[in-house]
Amino acid sequence: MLIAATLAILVVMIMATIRAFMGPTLYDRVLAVNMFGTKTVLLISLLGFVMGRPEFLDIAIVYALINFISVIGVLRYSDNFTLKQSSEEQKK
Amino acid sequence: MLLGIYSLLSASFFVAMDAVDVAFTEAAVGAGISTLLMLVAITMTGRSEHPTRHKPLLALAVVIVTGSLLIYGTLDMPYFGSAEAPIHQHVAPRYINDSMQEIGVPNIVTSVLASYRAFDTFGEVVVIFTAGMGVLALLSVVRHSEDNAKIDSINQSMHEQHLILRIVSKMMIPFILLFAFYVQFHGDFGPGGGFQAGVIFAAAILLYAMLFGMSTARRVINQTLIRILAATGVLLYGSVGVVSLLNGKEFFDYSALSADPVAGQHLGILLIELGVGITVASVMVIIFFNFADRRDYSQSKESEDL
Amino acid sequence: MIIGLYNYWVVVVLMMIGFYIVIAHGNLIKKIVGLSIFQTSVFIFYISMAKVDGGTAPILAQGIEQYSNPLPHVLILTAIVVGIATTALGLALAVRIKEAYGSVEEEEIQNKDNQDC
Amino acid sequence: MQVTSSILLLIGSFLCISGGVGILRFPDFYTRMHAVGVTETLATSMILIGLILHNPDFLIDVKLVIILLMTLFISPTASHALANAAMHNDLAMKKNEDVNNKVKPSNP
Repeated sequence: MLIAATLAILVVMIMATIRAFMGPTLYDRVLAVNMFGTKTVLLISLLGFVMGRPEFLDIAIVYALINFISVIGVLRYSDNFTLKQSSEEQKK
Repeated sequence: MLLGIYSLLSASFFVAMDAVDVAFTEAAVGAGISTLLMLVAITMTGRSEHPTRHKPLLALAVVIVTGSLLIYGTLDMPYFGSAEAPIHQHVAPRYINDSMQEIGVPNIVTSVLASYRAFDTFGEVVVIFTAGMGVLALLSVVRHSEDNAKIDSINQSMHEQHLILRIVSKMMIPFILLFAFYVQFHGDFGPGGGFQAGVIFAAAILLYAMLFGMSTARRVINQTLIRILAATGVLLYGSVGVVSLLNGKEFFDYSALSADPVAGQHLGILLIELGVGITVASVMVIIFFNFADRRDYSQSKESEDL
Repeated sequence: MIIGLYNYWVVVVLMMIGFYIVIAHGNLIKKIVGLSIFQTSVFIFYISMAKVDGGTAPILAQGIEQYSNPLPHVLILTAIVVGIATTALGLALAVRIKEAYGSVEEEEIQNKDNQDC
Repeated sequence: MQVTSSILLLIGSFLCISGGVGILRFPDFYTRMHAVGVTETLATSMILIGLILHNPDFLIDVKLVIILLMTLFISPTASHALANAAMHNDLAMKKNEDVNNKVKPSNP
């Protein structure tokens, strides 16, 4: 059952990667990356059980945190970028 | 952007390869900080790439030739996962079999990192410190008060909309910091250690700086203090070595630190990991702050030009 | 059989992608991205060398006999953090070049240099 | 216990996959966001609760609960931030002309 869940998550990760490659807008890509990150958290915790050493959930915790930080960071900086552009356009 | 996915993927690969410690570092570094730095640099240098005019055929040919030579080279290598490979024959068995008696730390990676190869790690820490100083020398800006006002106004306009984010982050940041300490001091027993803890600690500060604006963050985190801390970490690491030298043992031989050799090893590893953690955290913060400062600075300059 | 080497081939392919980006693109930021891909391929190479069949993570626990090799893990662990620090240095240089020349394209920078001379 | 955990894991995987299909097939950003945001929290909590039931060790359970709590905090916040940023930058919803044309005549 664990292995089935792991496989399912791997399939979803592939789907998210496809969307991240296709993604027409920046936000689609960020969304895909975010989804990929949460699925990685799940994958790591599942893998720990599959391999019989479930002590390594710390990594999953780090992932959850860092994923959040990087999504916020990407939004913050890309957001700024687009905001700046639009304000310049308004000035023109 | 895809770089983020890429490092997430490689980290899960590392987990599959049993390299928990490495996965830990890659998770913290690759997914968070390196993606952020790339982004900041890209916003500063412009997003679009000019189409290359020269033909890439020559480059492609070089790449294919090198690649096929490398693949030819792999044919002689031991198969993936075989236990008889030469790499597993020399020092590794000793680390695995004897480190419990000699060091008394269950995590072999930590004991090799901080005790057997302490001199090597010292070199790495110095490299990190030097890189941080290099960024500082290249990017630091002398700020004037009127610049500050402008940057403040830019930041203010940016941050009014992020109320929910701010509150959730306010709840998360103490937790992240606490978790960084856990990683720092739990490194003897599970995956973790100074490098990872430093990066996580820095990531928490970055989160704060991104959501509350650079000027607020600079008020909270004193830049001079953080520069001093970066140097203190390296000094702490080096002085542990010097103390063991003064006690009549070799450089970084921690058994000199205490009457009981194993207790001495414990103390030495703890101190050294602390030094590494302090240096890594403060260097990461220095790097990020300088990039972000530079970016705000050039933005306010641009708005002046308009 | 020969399948036993596939891991190394993946590494070679990744490394060549990074190499191609470094030599074929004129954009300095792109070059740094290529370098970091190259770097990661080396990390993966080391880690796959450390793997032992049936082995588990090198943290001593009761009832486990076979461990993977801890030495490459140590080397790569430090290399990752050093790698990000040096990448940051490279990016800082690129930013300064952008400020001085107004561009991060190799050709434009060379053109400007030639004009100055 | 094992049976419950298996069932929960299965439900979680199914939700994950439906989210994945959603992110691939839906026509525009907001619907994709909806697909991910809705399934993500439920799928994650299903799988993590399944794991908690699967294993008896207390310390590991605590860590799993921490991960669960953090996911419940973080993933809606990230979704909110994303949607907010997209809104503020005037990312338009996809106007499906066919749907509008079909709906309008029936309405009056």
